[in-house]
Parts: sequence; structure tokens; C-alpha cells
Amino acid sequence: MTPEELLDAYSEMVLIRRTEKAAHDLFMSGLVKGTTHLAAGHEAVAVGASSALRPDDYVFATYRGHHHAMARGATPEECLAELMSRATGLCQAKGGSMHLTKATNGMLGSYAIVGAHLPMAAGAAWSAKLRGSGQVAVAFFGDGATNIGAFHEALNLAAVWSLPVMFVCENNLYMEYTPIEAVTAVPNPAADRAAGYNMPAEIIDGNDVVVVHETMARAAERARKGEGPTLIEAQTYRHFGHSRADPAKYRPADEVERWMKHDPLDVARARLEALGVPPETIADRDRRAAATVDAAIAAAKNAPEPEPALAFTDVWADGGAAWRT
Amino acid sequence: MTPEELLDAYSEMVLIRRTEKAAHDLFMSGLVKGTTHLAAGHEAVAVGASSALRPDDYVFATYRGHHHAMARGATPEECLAELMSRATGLCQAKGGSMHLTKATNGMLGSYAIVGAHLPMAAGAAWSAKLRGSGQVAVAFFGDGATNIGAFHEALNLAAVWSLPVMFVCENNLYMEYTPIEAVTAVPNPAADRAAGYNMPAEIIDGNDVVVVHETMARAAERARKGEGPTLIEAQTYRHFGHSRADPAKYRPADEVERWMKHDPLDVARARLEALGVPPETIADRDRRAAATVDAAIAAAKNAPEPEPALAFTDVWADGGAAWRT
Amino acid sequence: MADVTKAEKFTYRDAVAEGIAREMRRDPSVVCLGEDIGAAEGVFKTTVGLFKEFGPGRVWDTPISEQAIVGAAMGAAMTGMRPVAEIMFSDFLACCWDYLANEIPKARYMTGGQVTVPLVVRTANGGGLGFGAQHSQAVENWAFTVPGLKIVAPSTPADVVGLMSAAIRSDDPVVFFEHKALLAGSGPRPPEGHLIELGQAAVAREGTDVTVVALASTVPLSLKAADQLAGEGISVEVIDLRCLIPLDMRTVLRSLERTSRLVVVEENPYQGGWGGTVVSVVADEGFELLDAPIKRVAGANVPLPFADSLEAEVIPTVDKVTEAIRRLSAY
Amino acid sequence: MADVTKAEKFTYRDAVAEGIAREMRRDPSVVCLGEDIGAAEGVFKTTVGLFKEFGPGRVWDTPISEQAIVGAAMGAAMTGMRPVAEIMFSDFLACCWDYLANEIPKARYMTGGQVTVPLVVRTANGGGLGFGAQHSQAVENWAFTVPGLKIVAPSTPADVVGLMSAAIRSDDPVVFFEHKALLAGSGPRPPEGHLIELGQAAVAREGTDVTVVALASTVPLSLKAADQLAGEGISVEVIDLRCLIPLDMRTVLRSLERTSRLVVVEENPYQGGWGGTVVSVVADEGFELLDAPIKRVAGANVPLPFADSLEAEVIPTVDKVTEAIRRLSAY
Ligand SMILES: Cc1ncc(C[n+]2csc(CCOP(=O)(O)OP(=O)(O)O)c2C)c(N)n1
Ligand SMILES: Cc1ncc(C[n+]2csc(CCOP(=O)(O)OP(=O)(O)O)c2C)c(N)n1
Ligand SMILES: [Mg+2]
Ligand SMILES: [Mg+2]
Repeated sequence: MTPEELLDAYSEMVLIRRTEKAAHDLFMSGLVKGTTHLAAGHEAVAVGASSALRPDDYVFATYRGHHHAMARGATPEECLAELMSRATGLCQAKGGSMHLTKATNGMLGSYAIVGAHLPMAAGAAWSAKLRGSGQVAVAFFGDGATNIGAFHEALNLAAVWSLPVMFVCENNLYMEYTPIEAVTAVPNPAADRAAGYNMPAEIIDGNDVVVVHETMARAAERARKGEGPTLIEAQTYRHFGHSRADPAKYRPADEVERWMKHDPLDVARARLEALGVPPETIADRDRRAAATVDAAIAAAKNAPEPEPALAFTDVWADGGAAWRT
Repeated sequence: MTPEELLDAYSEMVLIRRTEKAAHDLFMSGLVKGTTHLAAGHEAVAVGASSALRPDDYVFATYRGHHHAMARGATPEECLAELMSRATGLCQAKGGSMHLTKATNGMLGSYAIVGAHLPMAAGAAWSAKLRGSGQVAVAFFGDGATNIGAFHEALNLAAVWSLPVMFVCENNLYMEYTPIEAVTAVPNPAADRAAGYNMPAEIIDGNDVVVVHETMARAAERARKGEGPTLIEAQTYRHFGHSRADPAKYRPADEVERWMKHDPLDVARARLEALGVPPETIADRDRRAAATVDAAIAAAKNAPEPEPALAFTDVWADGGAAWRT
Repeated sequence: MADVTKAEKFTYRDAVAEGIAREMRRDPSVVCLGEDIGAAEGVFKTTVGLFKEFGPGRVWDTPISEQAIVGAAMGAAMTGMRPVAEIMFSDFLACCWDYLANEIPKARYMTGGQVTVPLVVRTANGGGLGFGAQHSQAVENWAFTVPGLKIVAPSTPADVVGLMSAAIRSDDPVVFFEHKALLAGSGPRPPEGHLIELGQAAVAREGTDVTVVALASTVPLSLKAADQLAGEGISVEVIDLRCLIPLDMRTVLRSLERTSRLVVVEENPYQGGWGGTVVSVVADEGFELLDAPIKRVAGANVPLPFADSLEAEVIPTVDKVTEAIRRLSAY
Repeated sequence: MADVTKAEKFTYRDAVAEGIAREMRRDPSVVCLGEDIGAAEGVFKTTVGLFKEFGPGRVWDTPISEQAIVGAAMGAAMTGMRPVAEIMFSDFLACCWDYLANEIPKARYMTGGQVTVPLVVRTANGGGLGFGAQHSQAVENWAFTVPGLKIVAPSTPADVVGLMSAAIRSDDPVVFFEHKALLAGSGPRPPEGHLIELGQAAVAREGTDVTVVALASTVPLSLKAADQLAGEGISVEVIDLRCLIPLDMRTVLRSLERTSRLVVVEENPYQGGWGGTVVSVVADEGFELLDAPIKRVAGANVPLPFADSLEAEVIPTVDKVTEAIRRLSAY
């Protein structure tokens, strides 16, 4: 990554962090309903990965997907409006926090059933291969997803068909409240399975955006050359609880502290400083992100609620919901 | 195995072979309806395994399960009667070839959805562990089952909970008509996955009843000692096609020939002869098996059809089928 | 007195844990398994206290492996245990549907009665909380398509306890739907030993003009509608089915003998909803009782939208129920 | 002439492969995937010729991984392809139910219309061949519980072709049920370009006394019943729905305007069967048309037994249909 690229990546991460903080506060104040799964702490995975992709590549994410939507170009306003049930939301308030999608940018959705999107990503990669488009597909998923059947089926298919797909596990040590190590037979829940699919695997620092970027760039290159899928296990940590108001008391204090000290924003900032980027340049990006998010909050608050009729659109490709003739 | 044990195992295998041959002929002559999946060629897996188990251990098999039902004590007559839709069949003609079950002997069923019974076997092993009974459970399955999600979930759960269960893959190189190697990312579809569950695995000659017996005995001992599950990949081959009248033309002639020369009955017979068991003793067992099966065919043919009312029994534990009050 | 009432506040959520605990105390073969149900006490707090009281030998945390959870429960049930498996959200039943559709309900029948599968699959069902398309569905109709499953969906805390006891003691497999929108509601704590036979509907409110058949979340909804309509001089009888299988059609038909008018209120979608089957029994066996068309107030035939205001458009509401009843009583 | 007829024998089984082939010729984005569909040409021989004509780049053999098959089809459909995925037996839809229930039908709606999922899931459905409890089910009612899926279930070879073309060209996801008991039957080969709009029922036989609504296997059954009853002076109209979604209730209600009597004949179980929904529309909107109770002849609420004689006890038969019609016409 060039210093400029890194600075842009840093800016994007800050923007995500601030948007997530806003989501949290808006949830607490009752303006965001339902549930949210904040990815604060995971920003480097999304930004590092996306910065290594082509604009026409495909990304599939989970219910913890704000960072992936934004890394692929969804704006804070679109995201917050969706969370706040506004008509201007990314999904017209029909998806919510768990289903952020920005299809025009190849971000093909956030899926809330653990593991379900891994076969979809394999399918998108198959499609790219069939069309000879040179595109790749990426599925981001949690450590907990490595124990569900769809994981196994997707990895085998991708390997057998030599598909241009990357499976990126965001291993944050926990499922909802239970540590992944308590329910998994191997220490590295994703990487230790890769050999069973004859698939190359890497375990990386998911909080270092440069490492993520470089790993993804290599894997994408392999994929585009027809050399098949790669599995990447990115070690990271969430700053908030699993969802909503979860205080995450099940996590030992020293573990939390250790990871908080390894904040992906700090890691990137340190790299920027080491590269000689002046502190004021960085601070300026911080300020710009803050201003963008403040404006997004205000805009989302002022945006209209969805029309009731929206409940009956877009079941079918003709735009409607008619089930009988 | 003592010579006596081996002779008994041989006899059982011959009995299975003859029963399967009868099933085939009866299918061809229209007396067996629906479908059959013959296990001829796989006998050593079932007999070797069962002979290493306690009577109260649990066995779960697939639609290709005649050999497992018989190895656990189902008689040729019970089996053939079931296949011929007789009231005296193992399952009262409600199960058919694909669902042979002999629950009184711990043979808890044959399941026709690929892979579905692996979690069940883990559950039976969990039950044994909870009850401290010292029992073990075994799931037999095909090579094709190693690519379905339930396989992955069952193996992980069994390993994490350290369950007394053995997963025995009967790798006969083919799914229905497609070679397993065409759709699997690793050469040994079961064994090469075991490391992903931190589970010991062995690849064995599934056509040598002694090898199967000894491998299973060791694995069962480990399981009973609380040392957890084992995966066994038994290499074998089917003598008939996948099901019904499939002539299995998709298999290369030299492959068929090679395996036909490695018939489990021949292997066992050679071992018996090497142990000094006189040929006439062996021939006597052959004759007895033939007589038993001939009698079974006759008895099954003469057995009554099921009463129509049987269609409405045993939905519920009260014996009935009432769905409303 | 106020304090006593406070101390006695007994929620639907509490009732789930209490119902399970009562059976675990009685019968050592009852064991629980599911995701985050142990030390974490369940993401809906419906297993609070179980891990503490019964320990890790009877309350087992699982990986995210719905097939393994329900499949293992099946294997354990076949071999002497009475497992109570939690599937966190009922939408995820789709991830282990083979077990619910093809394995558990058929094992007894297809073995000619050789095996028994006494298990309970508990799951949080239904909408109204803004959880969106994949976490809000009322899917009791999925289970209803499968002969061989008993189906329970209680509407009150006392019924949760009484039906949970019956479900766990049942030698048949039971799918137990706990409605997310009811979890916070409260009601009287039933006495020890409280047991409600499966397949017995309750007449939640007596009335003479229109019969409303409801289940789980639609029971309080229908009762509110009945309250409102009482002011307009319409007398509504509300039947809480409590179970879909066994289905208590006797209570429904008996009510129709008096009212001759039927509204079925169900949260699952209209297409393929359980109400269709209820209506078809009535349209056959109860045809001569009817003085008016039969109406169904059901979920719309669309996925569930996220926004509250949109969700209300597509699931049953008090207004939709009163509207349907008014039209029938004016017929 | 006899030879020509012989040469032209066109089975339902042939029609499946032909229907797919016609669309594959027209549109290079149509690709097939499934177990044993390639060189082996399908275990039901419903993909005969495809591998030979279109090669391994368009006809893909898969592992036994139903979730990967349908999930990959979804991902491909979202990105410019029109996959046709085979699930060998419809019972196995349970192994990938999450995709059918939660993913495919909801993707467009929950993204606010951003994604389109033009795929077909084809599957061999239904009983009558003695395949037992896990390979004989008619499960079109499972799909019917899920808003967002179109559902096709043809009864004739020509309809297979015409509906397959419509299904593959549809921008909505379609579940296409091929009935196992109809595969060997034959009929005329439709002309090139034959296309049947989804959601248009066919009046398979006109009549004036009783309307019979049928689907797939129950269409020939109902036609036989109608033939028999013609001899008794009862005139039966048989409607072949052809699709469950869109559901052509207009044709049903219009028929009832003349007959005033309805029998629904469906192979799936009575509990939760699609007939309940058809009946409930009629009992609401068509109440005043009715002169008699509505009858459903459906699968019994039991798993499917293996033995032929037992299976006949629990699935619709000509005798059960004639019996129901006779009772209605005598009402
Ligand atoms: C199939 C399925 N089972 C259970 C859940 C409930 N659930 C939602 S998130 C979650 C934990 C997932 O953990 P992980 O994969 O590590 O992702 P993380 O939340 O840590 O990002 C669970 C169990 C679900 N959504 N889908
Ligand atoms: C989930 C599922 N998918 C597909 C099938 C259809 N099917 C039955 S047997 C079979 C091949 C299984 O191969 P393998 O596991 O190797 O066992 P084998 O038949 O060789 O003993 C297939 C695909 C099925 N029964 N279940
Ligand atoms: Mg995690
Ligand atoms: Mg095989």
C-alpha cells in the first residue's frame, strides 16, 4: 500500500468507526429499533480486503456487516437511515442493520443465517468463471460459522471447481456469548479446516489493514489466475458486545484490554506516522469523518419514514407482490 | 479373531451375500418393489465391525444397509419379507429396503437421506455418555456423505464433546454414478478431513474382515475409555450397481475386475484356510447359508400382506395416527 | 400486597425456564442442549437458572450446528434420554429441516414402531420486534406440513409451564414455539405439577356472535379486538388453540354451533398458513353451521420488512381483526 | 403411421430435458448443476442429452451437497446467470431448506429490490413408486409456505416444456416439481417456442356439476374419476392448477359460478396442504356460490409407508376422488 492508499484506508476505517458509534448511540436512545451487531474493532478486515478488490468483485457479508457495506462504498447516511427505518435507507428500511446491501458496488448483501452466504459466494465466483469476467467473490464470516454445514459444503465445492473465491473468517474469539474454543475441535477454527479441502490457508493479524490488504491481494491474484480459492483467518476482536446492549461480561478483562490496545485504527495510525504522514493530515481525516457522520445523523433523522405501500413492493421482479391471478 | 470367530464371521458374510443375491433376483422378478441398494462386496465392513461391538452398542446405517441389519442379527427372512412388502417384515412393510431396523439389537435404523444419521449416532453416543453406560455408537456411511453438511457438524460435535462414537466410511469409490474423486477436494474423502476435527483416522482394507474387526475393536476401546471418537475409512467396492437394475457401466472394466478379485468372502476364506480350517467345514457353512436363505425366500413368499389398517398405526407413541381431538 | 404482586411477577420468559426446570427436577433423563443456553442462560433469557441448578452435565452449550443439535437430540431420544433442544430463532429450523421433516417424525412409523423419539425442539418464533426478514417469521406452519410432529404454541406463562411439562413428558416429538413478542408479558405462576394435555384448546373468552380462532401472539390480539367490539355490541368468542397438532377441532366446531361465524387469526403467511386447514375442516364438516363467509386474518404473502411501520402492515393487528369481525357480524 | 407415432413418443421425462435444452440453446446464461446430471444424465433420466449437447461448461456434476448446490445457484443467479439446479428427490429440499425458505425468496425484498434471483430448482416429487417415507413425499406445500417462491407442478409433457421455458425465463425464483409417477407417461411434443405463462390454470375437462381442483399427479387421477362419473350422469370439471404461485383462483371461482361444488385433490398431506388455502379463499370470497360443503381429498396425515398396498391407503386414488364427488353431487 502506498502512503496515500493507507491514508485513504485509515480514513475509511475512521468513518466506519464513527458510524458504528453513532449506530450504538442511536440504538441506546431508541432511534434504531430491532437489533444491531457492531463491527467496531473489525474495520481493518473490511477495508484491507476491499482495497485489494476490483470495483466489480463481489462481497457477501453477515449481519455484522456495516463495515463491509461501507468499505464497498455505502455512505454513513445510507447506512444510518436504514438502521433508523427511513425511506432513504440502503434497503428502503426493509432490510435493517442485519441486511445492508449495496449491489451497485458488488456488495451483494448481509445475511443473518450463520454460514448461509458461503455457498452464495462460491456461486458468484462460479458465475464469474463461467462468464470469464475475471471477477472474484469474497465471503466474510465469523469464527462461529466454521461449525455449520454450509461452510463445509461451500469450501469443498469451491475447491473442486477451482473457483475464484476467498473465504475470510473474522475470528473474534466469540460466537454470541460463548467462546469459539469451547465448541470447536481445533484451535484455529477456519484455517485448521482448510487442508480438508486442499485449500491454502493463512492466519493473519486482522487488525492490521496492510496485512489484510496484502494477503487479500495475493489471494485475489491467485483466484484471477484460475488457481482457485483461498481461506484467510483474520484474527480480530469486537469492541462492543455481540449485539444491541450486550455488555459482553463473559470476556476476561485482561483479554479485552490486550485487544483494545491493538486497535486497528491505532495500528494504521502508527504505520502512517512511521511512513512520515504528518499528524495534522491524520487529524484532518479524523475531523472530516466526524463531520461526515454528524451530517449523516442529521440527514437520516430528517429523512422520511417509508410509505406503507413499500411493504408490498419488490417481492417479485415486476416490483409487486401479487401471489394470485 | 480366533478361528471360531472368523468362521462365524465368514458364515455371516456368506449369509448376507446370499440374501442380497436373493434380493436382487426377487427385484428382477418383480417381487421386490420400489428400490434396493445392495451391499454385496461390503460384507466385511458390517461383519467385522459388529463382531467388535457389544450387543447393547448402537448402529446407524444408510439405505445401503442390509448387511448392517443382518450383522446385528436381523434374519434373512425378516429382511426379505420386508423387501417383499410382507407383514412379517422387519418394519412391517412400512420401511422397505432403505430403512431396515432391528432396534432390539441396537441396530437403530437405516436412513435414506445422505449423512443425516451421523448426528444421530453422535447423539446416541452422547446419551451413552450421559448415562455412563459404557456403550458406543457407530455410524456407517458412504464416501459421498463426506461432502454434506451434517458430516461436518457431527464430527465436530463428537470431537468437542469427546463422544464414544465411531464414524465408519464405506468408501466404494462412487456415489450413485459419479466417482467420488470427481467431486471431492481430497483423495481420501473421509480420512483426509479428520484432522479438521482433531480426530484420529485410519484408512483400512474394508474387504478384510479381520482388519475391520481389529480396527473397530481398538476404536471402541478408546471410546469406552472416554478417549473420544474415531474415524475409519474402509476401502471397499460394490458388486452390483448403485441401486435396482443399474448395470454400473460407468465403472472401468479393469477396476471392476481388480476389486472382484479382492472379494471379502475370498479374503476371509483364504484366512480360514491359512488358519487350518478344513475346506469341508467352510463348505458346510456355505451350504447352511444357502439353505437358510432358500427357506427364508419361501417363508417370505408365503407370509401375509400387511393389513390395510397398518397404514394408520405407529405415527404416535400411543400406536395411533390421530391428528385432531 | 403491592410488594407481593411485584415479587410474584412471572413472565412468559421465566415460564419457559421454570417449565423446563420442573421436568428436569422430576426426571434425570431430561437434558438440554443449544447455543449459548448454559452459562449465558440463553439469548432470550429463557434458560435462566438451569445451568446453575443442573450443571454442565445436563445443560450443554453447542457449536452453531443446528443439524448436529437436533440430530444429536434425536439419537439421544432414541436411546433413553429426553432431550430439550433449543433452536435460537425459529427461522433457523430451516437449517435442520431434514431432521424436523424427514427424520424425527418418520422414525417410529418407518421402523414399524420400533423406535421412540421423545424430544422437544424449543424455538423463539414470530415477529413484532423489528428483527427483519430472517429473524421474525412465524413458522409454525412449516411444522404443520409434517405429519408426525406435535406442535405447541402457548399464549400465557401458565400455559407455557403446563404445556412444557406435557411436551417433555410426551413420548412423541414436540416442536415448542415460544413467541418472542410475548416473552416480556406476565401472568400468574401456576402451581407445581401444572400439566396441560396436548391438543386441548382453551376458550380464552366466551361470546355468542363470532368465533375467533387464535394461537400464541394472536390470542392477546384477538382478546383486545373482542374487548373493543364488546363496546359495539358484538360478542366475540376467542379460542386459543394452544396446539396445532393435535388440533382441537371439536372446540372450534362446538363454538360455531353457537356463533355460526368464524375468523381465524394467524401470524404465519396466508399462503400455506395453518388457518387454511382449520377453515377446510369447517367448510367440510361445519358447512351447515355457517351463516357467513369464513375470514382469515393472516400474515401477508411477503417476507417480513424491517421497519416497525412496515412490519405492522403485513402481520395481524387489532385493527385488522376488528375489521374482519365487524364485516362478518354485519353479513 | 404406427411407426411415426412410435417415433414421436414424447414422455414427461423427455419433456424435462427438452424444456431445459430449448432454453439452453436460446440463452447462454442458462447452466445446470446437480448430482449425477452430467455424463450419467440424471438418476431419473431427466437430463438426457444435455451434457452431450452443451458439455461440462454448462452442465455441472456436484458433490452431495444440497446446500452448496442451491446456495451456489443463488449466488450465480445474483450475478448474471440463470442456473437450473436439480435436487434429486424433493424430500431432500429439507437439506437446503434455508435457501428455499430464508435466502432465495427474501433477497430481493430485504435489499429493497437491489438483487434479482432468476433461478429454477427442479426436483422429483411425489409418491406411488414404493420408495418409502423419505423418497416419496409430495412437498409442494413446503414451498407454498414461503412467500417469494413461484411454484410449478405440471401434469403433461407439453406443460412441462411450456412451463419450464417460462420458469427459466422468469426473473423470479421458481421451484419446479416433476412428478415421479408421471415421468413415464407420454403426450404430444409441443412446437418450438411453446411457452405457458406462470399462474394460468388449465381446464383439463369441462363439466357442470362439480369442480375438481387438481395438480400434477392428481390431474390424471381426477380425469379418470370424471370419466367414471360421466357414466353415472355426473358432469365433472377438472382444473389443472399447473402452478401454486401464482395461484389462479380466478379460474377456480369462475368454475364454481357454474358448479357450486368443490373438491380439491392434492397429494401432499391434508394438514398444511395447499388445498387448505384454496378452500379458504373459496370459503371467503366464494361463499355465496357454494351449494355444498367443500371436500379435500389429500394425503393422509402419516408418513408414507413402503408397501404398495399401504401407500395406496394414504395417497389420493381414483376411488377416493369418485367417492368425494359422489357425496357432493348427492348433497
Ligand atoms: C444458523 C444460525 N444459527 C444461530 C444464529 C444466531 N447467531 C447469530 S450471530 C451468532 C454468533 C455468530 O458468531 P460468529 O460466527 O463468530 O460471528 P460474530 O458474531 O462473532 O461476528 C449466532 C449464534 C444464526 N443467526 N444463524
Ligand atoms: C441428501 C441426499 N442427497 C442425495 C441423495 C441421493 N443419493 C442416494 S445414495 C447417493 C449416493 C451416495 O453415495 P455414497 O455416500 O458414496 O454411498 P454408497 O451409495 O456408495 O454406499 C445419492 C446421491 C440422498 N439420498 N440424500
Ligand atoms: Mg465470532
Ligand atoms: Mg459410495
